[in-house]
Amino acid sequence: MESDGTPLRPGRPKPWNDPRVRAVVFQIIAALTVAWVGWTLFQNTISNMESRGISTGFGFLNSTAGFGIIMSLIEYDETMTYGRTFLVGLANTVLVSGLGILLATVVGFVMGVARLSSNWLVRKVALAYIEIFRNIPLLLQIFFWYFAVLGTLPGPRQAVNVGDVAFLSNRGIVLPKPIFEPGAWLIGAGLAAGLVVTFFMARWARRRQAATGEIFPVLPIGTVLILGLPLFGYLIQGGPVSWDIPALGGFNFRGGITAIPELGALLLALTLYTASFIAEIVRSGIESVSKGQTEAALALGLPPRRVLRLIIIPQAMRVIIPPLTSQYLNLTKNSSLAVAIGYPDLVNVFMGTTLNQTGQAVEIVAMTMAVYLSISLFISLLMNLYNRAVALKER
Amino acid sequence: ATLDDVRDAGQLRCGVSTGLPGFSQPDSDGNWTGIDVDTCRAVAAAVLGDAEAVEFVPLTAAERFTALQSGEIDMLSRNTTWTTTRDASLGLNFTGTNYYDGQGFLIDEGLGVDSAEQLDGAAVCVQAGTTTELNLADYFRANDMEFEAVVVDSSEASAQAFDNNRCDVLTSDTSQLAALRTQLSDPDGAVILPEVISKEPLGPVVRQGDDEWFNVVKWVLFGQINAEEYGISSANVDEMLESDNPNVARILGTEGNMGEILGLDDDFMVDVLTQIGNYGEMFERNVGPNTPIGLSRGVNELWTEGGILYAPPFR
Amino acid sequence: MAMHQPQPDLPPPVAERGALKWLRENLFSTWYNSVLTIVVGYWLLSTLIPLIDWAFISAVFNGDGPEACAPGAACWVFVQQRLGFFIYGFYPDELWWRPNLVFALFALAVVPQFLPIAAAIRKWLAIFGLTGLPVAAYFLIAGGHFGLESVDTSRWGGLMLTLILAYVGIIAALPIGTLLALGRRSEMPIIRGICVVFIEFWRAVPLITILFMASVMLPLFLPEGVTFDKLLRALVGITLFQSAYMAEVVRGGLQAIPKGQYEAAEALGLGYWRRMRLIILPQALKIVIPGIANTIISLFKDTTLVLIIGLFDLLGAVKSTLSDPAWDNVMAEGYLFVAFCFWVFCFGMSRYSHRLEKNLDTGHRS
Amino acid sequence: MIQVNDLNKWFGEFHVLKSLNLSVKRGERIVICGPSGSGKSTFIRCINHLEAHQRGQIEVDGVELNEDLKNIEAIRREVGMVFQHFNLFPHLSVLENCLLAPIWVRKTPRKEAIDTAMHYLERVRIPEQADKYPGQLSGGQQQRVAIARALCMQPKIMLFDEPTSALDPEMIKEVLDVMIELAGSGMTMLCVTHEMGFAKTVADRVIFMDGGEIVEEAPPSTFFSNPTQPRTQAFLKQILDH
Amino acid sequence: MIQVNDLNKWFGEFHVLKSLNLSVKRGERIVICGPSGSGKSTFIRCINHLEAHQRGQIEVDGVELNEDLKNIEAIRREVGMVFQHFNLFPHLSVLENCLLAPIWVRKTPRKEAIDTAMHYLERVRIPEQADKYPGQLSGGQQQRVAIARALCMQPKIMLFDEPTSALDPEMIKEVLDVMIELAGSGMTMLCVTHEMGFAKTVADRVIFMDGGEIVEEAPPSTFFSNPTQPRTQAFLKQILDH
Ligand SMILES: Nc1ncnc2c1ncn2[C@@H]1O[C@H](COP(=O)(O)OP(=O)(O)OP(=O)(O)O)[C@@H](O)[C@H]1O
Ligand SMILES: Nc1ncnc2c1ncn2[C@@H]1O[C@H](COP(=O)(O)OP(=O)(O)OP(=O)(O)O)[C@@H](O)[C@H]1O
Ligand SMILES: [Mg+2]
Ligand SMILES: [Mg+2]
Repeated sequence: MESDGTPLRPGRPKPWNDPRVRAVVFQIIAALTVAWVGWTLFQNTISNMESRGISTGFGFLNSTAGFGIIMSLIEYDETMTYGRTFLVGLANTVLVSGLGILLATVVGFVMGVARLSSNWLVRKVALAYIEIFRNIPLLLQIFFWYFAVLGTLPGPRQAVNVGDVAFLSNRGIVLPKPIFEPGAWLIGAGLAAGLVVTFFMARWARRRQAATGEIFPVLPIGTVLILGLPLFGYLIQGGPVSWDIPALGGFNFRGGITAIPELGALLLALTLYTASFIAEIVRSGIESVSKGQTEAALALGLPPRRVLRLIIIPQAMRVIIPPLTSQYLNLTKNSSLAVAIGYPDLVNVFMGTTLNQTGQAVEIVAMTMAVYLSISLFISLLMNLYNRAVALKER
Repeated sequence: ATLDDVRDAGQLRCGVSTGLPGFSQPDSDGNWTGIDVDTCRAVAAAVLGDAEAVEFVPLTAAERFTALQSGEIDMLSRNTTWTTTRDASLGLNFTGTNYYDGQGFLIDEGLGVDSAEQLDGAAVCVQAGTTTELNLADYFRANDMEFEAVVVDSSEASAQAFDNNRCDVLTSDTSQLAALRTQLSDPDGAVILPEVISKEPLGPVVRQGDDEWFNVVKWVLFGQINAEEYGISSANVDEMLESDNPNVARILGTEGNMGEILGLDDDFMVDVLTQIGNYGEMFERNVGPNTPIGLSRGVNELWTEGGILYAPPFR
Repeated sequence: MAMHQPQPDLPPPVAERGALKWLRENLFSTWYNSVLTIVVGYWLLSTLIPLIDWAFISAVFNGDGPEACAPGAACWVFVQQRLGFFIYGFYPDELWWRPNLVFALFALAVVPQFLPIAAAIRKWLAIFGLTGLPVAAYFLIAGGHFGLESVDTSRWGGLMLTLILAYVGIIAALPIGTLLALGRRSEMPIIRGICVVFIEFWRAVPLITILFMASVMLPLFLPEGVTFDKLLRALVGITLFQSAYMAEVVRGGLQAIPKGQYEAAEALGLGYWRRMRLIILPQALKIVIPGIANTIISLFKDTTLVLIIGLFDLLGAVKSTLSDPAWDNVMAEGYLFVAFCFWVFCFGMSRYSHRLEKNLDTGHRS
Repeated sequence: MIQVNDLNKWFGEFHVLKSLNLSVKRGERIVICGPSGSGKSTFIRCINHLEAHQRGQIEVDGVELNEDLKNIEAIRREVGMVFQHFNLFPHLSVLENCLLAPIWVRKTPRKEAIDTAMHYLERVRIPEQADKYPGQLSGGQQQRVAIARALCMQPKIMLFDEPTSALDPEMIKEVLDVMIELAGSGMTMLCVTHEMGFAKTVADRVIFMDGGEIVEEAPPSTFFSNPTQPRTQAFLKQILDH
Repeated sequence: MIQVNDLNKWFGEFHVLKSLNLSVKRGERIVICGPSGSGKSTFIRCINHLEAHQRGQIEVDGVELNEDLKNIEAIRREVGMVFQHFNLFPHLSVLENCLLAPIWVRKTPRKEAIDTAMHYLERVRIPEQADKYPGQLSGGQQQRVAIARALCMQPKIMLFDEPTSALDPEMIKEVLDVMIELAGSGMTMLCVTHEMGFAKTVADRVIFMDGGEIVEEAPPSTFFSNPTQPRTQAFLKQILDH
């Protein structure tokens, strides 16, 4: 060919037929559209807020709130600020989501395993549970538990009395509250010692197994230590804990710790609803481990419970964890339905009462959404890390 | 401007309560009744000539200001207390008072409580996002008592919670308490305690910065009060049109240009009065002694009758 | 060596046959299984029997009012008396024939999908259900055209509203989600970025905050004077929310299509959109039918949240009548009724998706 | 028909195709062979722009192949391609597979398209399978459908990328038969294959590629009996032994 | 070593194994063959109780196999098994796969277990892959790991269930080599396979099963040259033709 040193290049297409040009133009248009929409919304909001005399900024967070909140994990009274109400709401959201995740995981795993039980009755009961609970809207389930079930509990005067120390009524569950007296440090010390000893015992057991092959029952002995040492401390000090036992006084129980019924209903509904999804995830996770794996492990002489722990669970977990995480996320988001029954979560306290008292809708809604966004991003991050750690090595 | 928007839409969007007997309550066909609802209708009658040209937007207490601020509704008539903060920093304007109220407590008779001072430790049901919520905290703090606030999002829900014994006391404006009591399964078993712990002037609200609309809403209510003062009612509007009394003539637009300067027709009050009636009629019809709510006029009587209703003159 | 005689098949030993075997294998295979069976069985009987008695045997189904009900038994009279409100909300009584007609059309489009009818008819009915039905339903229910009296959306309610929300949401969420999924797999970084941010945002925030924004804050973001119907806004909120979920489901399907399919389509000269429409999406969507069904079911359940922004859907309608003092303590009945309605729809949909999955399976190995 | 000048292609840093030159006349049948990874697939995929090249020119039927979408479309209409793994559309019946491109790309009326499709399905000897789905056919049948599908566009050129290498031995023959018949009908063909019998029977020229270059190019008679390059000799030795 | 008397098994109504009798001495190498579905797999899976039998007796190394968990575990410790599809644990490295059972079942100290494992990995000629994961190995390598894993328990008996039938031809040889070497070391082996070359080389006896019965049992020399039963003849004809 007539090669005069300049390399032959494919001819340039007409710009309007060049996919690269098209892509660039298309993307610029898209970016401009999005930017324009964003900018217009922003402009509208600013000008609307101005023309309607709505004040802007986060200064309101330092003003006094002046309203009461029925349940707070951190110290709160009505003389504190709106910033504080944000934290109270956030803490309550975290509490109900955390407990919900814990309980839903337990119930979900139990039900998922029950679905695979060799017992026909158990299998069918689990199936019925799953099919019923995941096909009914969560909000309805919350109402059901709150109004139709917990609502029928007796009043405080007729409360269900558990040994004169705990009471169940439509004001919630009241439990004795421990008050630690001077010697109580030993109980804490006992607990700490139990944990530390168990930790080192586990390490020691692993090393000993590596060295001699002997298997040491860490779990039962650890449990005994963790429970026993604090008890021992308690006895030695002659019972340095006094209990603030709730008693009916005036209108309600005084003293003790109260778990309000809103929390109970929300927790029940969130747990049972989410657990029905988790059960299916667990079931399919376990089923995804092929039968050959169990057979191979059995053929090696491993006893069934070790097969479960060493072979099935580690493999099932890879399948289970990603959808499980999104269930956790859903549960956290769904906890915002608290607003329907008045549990003081973030949406209820902050996007409800605080917004209403201050009128700073844009700031408050933005803060609330930012909280959920960060939770979601954080969980995704953890999940990606986990996924990378357990990804199967393939060719 | 809102006035033009309303005229263009041919409809007034008015924020009301999701359900409070006597103030705003839908029946099972979705027809709304109540004094707050009539206040909306009166404005619609004045602006559009048709009291039915209203779209009622039911709002919870927590949503109401946002809805008004954002322009979701043209006016809010939802037993809303007039306070400094709301008037100043929320960007809202109260146009007057259609019911003077005060906060009280409703309690189960069986508990044997006869004063609010005995409420130490009680669980109190209260509606979210209300001044009630704030007054409650103030009152208990002032009296050095403890309480547990069971916060619910609507007044019906608060009545329901009280009925279910979720709380010992229900607190709200006394008029609302009277209304809510009718919803209880045993209305006679509950009593309203004598203490009134706050001033609660309730009235319609509009957005700040639209003075024309502000004036319209304000003067429709003043017009109804003046009408009662001068004895004009839905029954006798037609006769009154002939009246020589210059005050009456100015109200009904047969003399002067009161409507025109407000941006309305001069006879706007005729529409209001024929379709809704004067303030007294509105009161009697919705919350008066002959209704299930059974409230007496009390301070909501005209100033000439010993009450505090005092509307500026049409002039 | 002698000729080997095949041995006859023997029946299995007794313990391997019949009900006995079934019982032994399924209920009493080990000692702890037996204990489990007895405990669970006892618990079931002791809860179910009173429940069935309450709900069916001693329950009152017919009557004219609260007086008809008996204590300690379900009072279905309540549901029966208020059924009109539960189904139509505030929709004017004399116009009920309009939603009824829509329900009938809906049934016409949906029911044959479960029946063994010629596939072509099913297909046309399905197409009608997805295109003609929503349009017809809008004109019928909203009115205002063709001499039909117009009925404001604020009067729509009950089951009718629930179905409208769900149906429109489903019809809109699938295409939007598909577009988002295509965008997320696009080679153009800006398009991809926009889609990722959009999807992740909607997936991260709770639906009720979105509904709250849509119902009371929207006018703040729009130019002065621009407004939409409240119902429409709720619908847009729900749809966008579920589109983001749908997008992730569809993306999973797109990823599962082998590269060869793209190449073969390209080699035949099909352009991007045709490639997607004719080759990739039909396969991808089929793969993710279970995921789509799950998203649709959760959309259906999520419609109940409009209650929080003051729309009277089925749950809202029932809940609002529960405070009627005339009816004492019919809470459980009311909620069970709603639960039953939702359950029937959701369970039906999940069964249908299983069926569809099987029907569409053309047995491809590749 | 096809004119390739100084074709170069890189995958990232990796130079896959190095200054290829080739000119194919109408009705010519070319077989391309070479060791795995030598760039054979990449080369023929460049010809209908499934891969973009970075330097050099490709002209197909007088149209230059560049990024111009119009040109690409025009060329793809004239060039049929058959893949190693068939790549039939599993959700469409055999007939629908064959109708798709004529209807949507050539805008042929459906009736007419069906006639053409049945004609080609007969030619590949599976008219009776028209209403089945690809998943229900054997590999050999699937590949024949793939050939019919490409033919339905009535292309001027056919590209084959190892059309028989994913098949069981019994099925290879049925596909090769169809290809031989096609070659007999005067179609311009570019075929990557290791079936040397096929090459001997139908090829006008055999091209041997290695390391991204065309190492040898000759009529089959010379190619097999008298290869000039040592790399070709080594390759032939290995492949014919097998 | 293994004593099987009148073994019968049903799957539901289906009688899979019909009165099997077999006695295997220490160091004997038995090959089991027969058409698909004849119950070969089921039979050897009965021997380490992966399947329960319903009638008859199995005694392994003097221990009777019944529902007693202690006996089952004892027998499984002494019987190694290699599956058709390897069944390696994908979440554990090759070495961990080999350590698992010695550590958790035999309670061997880890160091010692590693030495044994490396010894057997060397014997199957892949010591260098010890730290890879099963997914990173070829089929043949995986099967060799599976053999090493079973050997690490130092079993008295090895069961093989078609260990080569999921492998590509080149890999079959590497696995068979390992098995032949193992046979040479005097291990008692029961092997289901269709590799007749293997059977001829190492088997002491060949057992032919059909329809759940042992139809013929003979040393390989007689079995292949002089089968007595027509069913065996038919089977051999078919398999050797292939
Ligand atoms: N998309 C790609 N990205 C990067 N490298 C690629 C890509 N496709 C192919 N290659 C590399 O380019 C080289 C040539 O690939 P090509 O598929 O053309 O070879 P081939 O001659 O067809 O081989 P085979 O006979 O195995 O099909 C190979 O080394 C391959 O790894
Ligand atoms: N778990 C089971 N349940 C019911 N039937 C089974 C089960 N496992 C195997 N079978 C049946 O038992 C018969 C024997 O199966 P087995 O796997 O032992 O045959 P095989 O001789 O190993 O055949 P192949 O050479 O195909 O592996 C077959 O008909 C099979 O379908
Ligand atoms: Mg190739
Ligand atoms: Mg087998």
